[in-house]
Amino acid sequence: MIPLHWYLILAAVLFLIGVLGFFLKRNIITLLLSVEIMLNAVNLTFVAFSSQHGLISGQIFVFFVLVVAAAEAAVGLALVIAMFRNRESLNVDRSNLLKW
Amino acid sequence: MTALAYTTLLERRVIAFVQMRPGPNRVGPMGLLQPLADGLKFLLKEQVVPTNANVLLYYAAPIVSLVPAILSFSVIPFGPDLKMSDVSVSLLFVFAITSLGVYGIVLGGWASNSKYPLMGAMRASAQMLSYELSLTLSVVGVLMIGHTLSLAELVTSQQGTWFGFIPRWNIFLQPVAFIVYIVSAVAETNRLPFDLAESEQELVAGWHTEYSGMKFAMFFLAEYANMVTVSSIATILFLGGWNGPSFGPWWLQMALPTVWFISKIFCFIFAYIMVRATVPRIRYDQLMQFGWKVLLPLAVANILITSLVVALS
Amino acid sequence: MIQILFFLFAALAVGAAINVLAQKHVLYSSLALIVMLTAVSALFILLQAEFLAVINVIVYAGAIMVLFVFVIMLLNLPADPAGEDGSDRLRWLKLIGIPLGIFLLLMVGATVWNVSNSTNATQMTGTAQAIGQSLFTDYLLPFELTSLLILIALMGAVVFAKKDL
Amino acid sequence: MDFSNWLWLIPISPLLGAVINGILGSRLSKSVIGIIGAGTVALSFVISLGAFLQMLQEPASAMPIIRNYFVWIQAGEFHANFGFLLDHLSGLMILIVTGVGFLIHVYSTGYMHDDSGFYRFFAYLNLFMFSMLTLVLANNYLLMFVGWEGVGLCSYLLIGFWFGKKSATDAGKKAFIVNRVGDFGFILATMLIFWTFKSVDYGQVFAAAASFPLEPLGMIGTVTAICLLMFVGATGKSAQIPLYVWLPDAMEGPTPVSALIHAATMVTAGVYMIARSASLFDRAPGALLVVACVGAATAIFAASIALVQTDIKKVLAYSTVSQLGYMFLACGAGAYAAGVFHLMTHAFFKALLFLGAGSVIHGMGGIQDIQKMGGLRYKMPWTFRTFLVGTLAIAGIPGLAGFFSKDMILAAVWESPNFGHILWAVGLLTAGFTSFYMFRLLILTFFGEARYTHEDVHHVHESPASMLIPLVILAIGSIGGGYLNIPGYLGFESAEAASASVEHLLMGASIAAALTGLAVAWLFYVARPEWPARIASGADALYSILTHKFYIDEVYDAVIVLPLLVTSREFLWKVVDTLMIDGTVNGIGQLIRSSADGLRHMQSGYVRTYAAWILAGGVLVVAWFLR
Repeated sequence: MIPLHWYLILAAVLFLIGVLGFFLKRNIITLLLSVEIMLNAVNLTFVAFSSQHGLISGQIFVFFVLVVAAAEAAVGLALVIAMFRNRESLNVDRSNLLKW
Repeated sequence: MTALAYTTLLERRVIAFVQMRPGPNRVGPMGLLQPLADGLKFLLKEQVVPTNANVLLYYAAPIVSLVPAILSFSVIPFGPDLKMSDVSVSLLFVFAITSLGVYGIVLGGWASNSKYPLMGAMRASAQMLSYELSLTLSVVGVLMIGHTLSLAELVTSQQGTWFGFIPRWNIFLQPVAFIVYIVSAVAETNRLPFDLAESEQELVAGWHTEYSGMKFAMFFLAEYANMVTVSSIATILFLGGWNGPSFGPWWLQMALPTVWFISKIFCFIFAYIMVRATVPRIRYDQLMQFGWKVLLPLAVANILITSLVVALS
Repeated sequence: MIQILFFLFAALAVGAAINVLAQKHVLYSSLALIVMLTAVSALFILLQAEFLAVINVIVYAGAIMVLFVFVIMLLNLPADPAGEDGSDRLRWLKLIGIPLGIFLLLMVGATVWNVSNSTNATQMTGTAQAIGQSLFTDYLLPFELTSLLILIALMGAVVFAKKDL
Repeated sequence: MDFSNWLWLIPISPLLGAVINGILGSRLSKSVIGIIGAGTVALSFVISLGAFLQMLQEPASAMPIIRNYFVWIQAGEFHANFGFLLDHLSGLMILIVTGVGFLIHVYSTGYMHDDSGFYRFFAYLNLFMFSMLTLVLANNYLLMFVGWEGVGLCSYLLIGFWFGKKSATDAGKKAFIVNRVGDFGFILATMLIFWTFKSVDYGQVFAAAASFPLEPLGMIGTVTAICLLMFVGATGKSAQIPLYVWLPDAMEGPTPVSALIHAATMVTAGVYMIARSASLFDRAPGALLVVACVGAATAIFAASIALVQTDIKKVLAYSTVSQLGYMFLACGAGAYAAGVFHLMTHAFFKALLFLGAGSVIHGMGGIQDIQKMGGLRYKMPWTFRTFLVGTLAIAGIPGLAGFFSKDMILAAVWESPNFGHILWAVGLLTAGFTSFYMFRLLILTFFGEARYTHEDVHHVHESPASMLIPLVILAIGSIGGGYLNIPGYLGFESAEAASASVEHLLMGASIAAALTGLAVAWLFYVARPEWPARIASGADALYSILTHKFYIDEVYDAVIVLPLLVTSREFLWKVVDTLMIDGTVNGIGQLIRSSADGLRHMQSGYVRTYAAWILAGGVLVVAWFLR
C-alpha cells in the first residue's frame, strides 16, 4: 500500500512543472500543454483522495475535469489556428494588443 | 504473427480468385511458403531514410503503430481458459489501446517529411477520430444488454439458445449496432472502401509511402493485427465469442471453443477481403459525411432505443 | 512490487513532464505529454480507478492529444526559434513567478504533511458501474451541464477556426 | 346524456375558441373565425340548456350540483378546489350569459366585419365568455375572483380595442383602475371570509354563516364588514356610486362589447355576487341598507344625467348604471329574486337597445349624436321596431318584460322595513325619468325630420341579417321574458306578500310614472319642440350641472388624481428618484469607474502577467487555508 503522501507530493511536483511551463515558455501550444499537465496533477490528487476515503465523488470530479479539458483543448486549438493565421507566430508575448 | 502473415496470403489468393487470376502459387504448395519469402525479403531490404526526415520519429512510428495493435491481443479471450489477462474493463482497454495506434500513422506521415505521407496521415487521423465515435457508441447497446465491460463476461452472457436453435447472440438483439460496428470497424482499420489514407491512385501509398523493408512490414502487420482485433471484438460482442456446439471426446471439447472463435474471426476476415475485392472506394467528403451524418446518429438512436427497452423491461 | 511500480510510473510521469518543457519542438512536447498521461493512467490503476484510467487514455491520449498533434501538423510549425524573447518587461515575472511557485509547492507540501494518513477501511474500486451510478443520480445536473459546455465549446471552436463564416 | 358531467366544457369551450382565434386567427378567414367564435359559445349554450333542463328535474335534495375537478390551492389550512356549482341561480345566469353572448357573437360577425382586428376581437370576446362563466359557475369565492379579474381584464382589452384612439385607451385604463379599487374590496372580503369561516367554499361558508347571530342595524360586526367589502367590489364591477365613472367612458369600445359586457353580463356580476351571498347579507341588515341606499341613489342620479345626454350610447350607458342601481335597490330590500329577475329582463332589453344603437351607428356611418339623427324610422324599419320594443320594455309599459321586474322591485322596496317608502319614492321617480329619457332617445332618433346632412352621412342603410336576427330574438325575449316565473323558480323566501290592494296601487303608480315620462317626452320633442331649450335656459345652473354629469369627473380629478400627480412629481420623482435612487446608481458607477481607472494598469496584455496574478491569488488562497 502506498501512502497518500507520495501521491500528493507527486501531484504537487507535476503541478509545479505545469506552472513553470506556463511561465517560462512562450509557445502558446506549450502553454496549453502545461495546462494539461496541471489538470492531470489535479486529477491525480482527486483520485488519490477518492481511493483514500473510499468515496466515488473524487473520480466523478475527474470526469468533469476531463470534459473541461476537452472543451478547453478544442477552443484553445481553434484559437491557436486563428492566431497563427493572423500573425504567423505562436509567441504569446507578441499578441499583447488587448490591454488598456 | 505467423497467422497475421498468412492472412496476407489469404487475402492475395482470394482477391486473385475474385479477379480470376492465379495469385501467388509458386513458392511452396499453393504458395504456402510465400509469406516466409516475403518476410525474408523485408528483412534483407536496404534501410532507406528520406533526406529531410525526422529520423527519430521516422524510426519510432512503425513501432508505435505495431505495439498497441499487438498489445490489444492481451485481453482478448480466445477460449474459456485461453486468455492472457482479464481486466474488468477489458473492452475499454482494447479501445484505449487501439486509439493510440493512430499516433503511429500520424508520426510516420509527418516524420517522412513528404507531401503524400503527410496528406495520408492527416486523412487517416481525421478518419480514425471520426469513426472511433460511432465504433464506441455502437458497442454501448450491447453493453447495456450484457451489463459488463469484461469481454469474457460478455461471452458468457451470450451462452444458450432461444427456442433451442437460435443462438443467444447479440447480433439478433442489436442488428443496427452490428451494422454500424462493422462499417466503422472497416473505416477504423483503413480498409477498402474507406482506405482514403493510402489510396494508391491519389496518394501513392499514403502515410507509408516513404517506408520500406522491415519498417514497412511492421505497418503492414499492424494493419492486419488491427483487423484481427476488431474482428475478434465483433465476434465477442455480437457472435457469442467462443460459444458453439460442443461434442466429441474431452480433448475435442477442450479445443472446440477456440476453434469456433477462430472460425468466426476467419469469417470476418474473409468478409473484409471480399469487401475489398468488390466495393469501390468512396470520396473523402462522402466518407466524412457518412461517418458524422449517418453512422453517428444511427448509433445514438440505437442507444436511445436500447436504453428505452432495457428500462421498460 | 506495488512500490516499485509506483516509483517507476512516478519517475516516468515527472520525467515526461519535464521533457514537455525541455523540448524545443512542440511535437516532441506533445509526445512527451502523451507519455506522461499514460503514466498517470497507470497510477490510476494502482489506485483502483481502472475505469478512469482507461477513460483517461481514451479521452486524453486518444482524442485531445491527437487534436494537438493534428493541429501542429496542420500548421507545420517550425521549432521554437532560440533566443526570441518576448520583451524585457516580462523578466520580472521570472523573478517573482519562480519563488511564488516554489512557495506554493512548499505550502502544498506542508498541507500534505498535515493530512492524516489514516487509511480508510472501506476498499473501493472505481468500476464503471459505481461511477455511472453516482454520475447519473447524485451528479445528474452537473453531468447534463457538461454536455452543454461541450456543445458550446464545439460551436466556439468552429467559429474561431473557420476562415470566414 | 348526463349534462352535469359536462359542466366543465361550458367555460372551456369558449376558452378553446379564444386560444384558436388568438393564436391562429391571423391566418384564418373571417368566416372561419366567426364560426369558431360563435360556435364555441353556441356549444356552451347547448350544454347549459341541457344542464339547466336536467337540473329542473332533479329533486331538491340533489341541489346544488357540485363538481370538483381538482385541488387548486393547498397551503396549510387553506384549501381551494377548482370546482363548479350548478344551482337555480347559476343555471339562470349561465343561460343568460351564453344565450345573450351567442346572439351578440352572431351580431358581431356582421358589425365588426370590416375591422382589421376581427380575430383579435373574437379572441377577446371568447376569453370574456370563459371568464364570465367561470365567475358564475365557481363554487368558491377564490375561483369567482379569478373570473372576476378575468372579466375585468377582457373589459379593459375590449374597451381599448381600438387602441389607436387615445380616448379609447384612456377609457380602458380608467375602467381598469377604477375596477381595481373595487377588486381590492372583494379580495379583502375573501380574506376576511377565510379568516372568519376557515373556508372559501360557498357551501361551508353559508352553512357556517347560518349559525352566526344576526347583527342588528347599526352594528358593524364581522359579517357586516364582509358584506360591505364585497359591496365595494360590486360597486366597482357594477358601476355604482362612487365607482360608476368608468362605465360611461367604456362606451368607447365597439358597440357589441357595450351590449355584452357593459350592459348584459359583466356589470351584473356585482348583483350576482350579492344574490349568491344572500345568506351572508341576510345576517347583516346594516349592509343591506347601505346596498339599498347606494342603489337608489345611483338609480336616480344616473337617470337624471341621462336626461340631457346627446350621445346615443352615453344615454344607454347612464341608463344601465341607473338600472343596475335598481337591481341593487332590490337586493338591498332583501328581494334578491326580484333583483335577479330584473337582471335577466334587463339583459334582454338593454342588450337589444345597445345592439339597436349599434345598428343605428353602423347605418349612420359612425355618428353617435342623436341631435344629428332623426327620421330613421323609414330607413331602418327593423331596427326601429326592435328598438321600440326595447324602449317600451325598459320604460315599464305593462305587458313587456321590464314592467314585471320593475313592479316587483318597487313592491318589494315598499315592503322593506327600513326607509322603505322613501326608497320606493326614489325608485318611482327614477322610473319616470327612465321613461322620459328613453322616449326622448327614441323620438330624436327615429321620428321627425332627418337632421343629418348628406356630407355627414352618405348612405343610411339597414343593417345585414346577421345583425338583425339577434335583434329580433332579443326583442322576443324582451317581450316574453317577463312572463317567466323567475322569482318563484329562484325560490328565495320573498318578503311577506303585501295585500292585493296595496299591490295594485303600487302597480298603478309605476304605470302612471312610465306613462308620465312618455307623455312629457312626447310633449317636449313632438308637440312643443321649443320647450326643452326654454327650460334649459330657464334652469341654467341645473342644466349645466346635469350636462356636466354633476362634475363628478372633475371632482375626482381635483380630489384624488391631482394630489397623486403632484406628490408623484414633486416628491417621488424629484426627491426620491432623481436624488436618492439616481444618486446611488450614479455614485456606484462613479466609484467603479475611478477604481477601474487605477486597476486597469494590471491589464498589460501579456498572458503570463495574467497568469502571475492568478498564481498570486492561488497562493493567497492556500495561505489563507494554511493559516
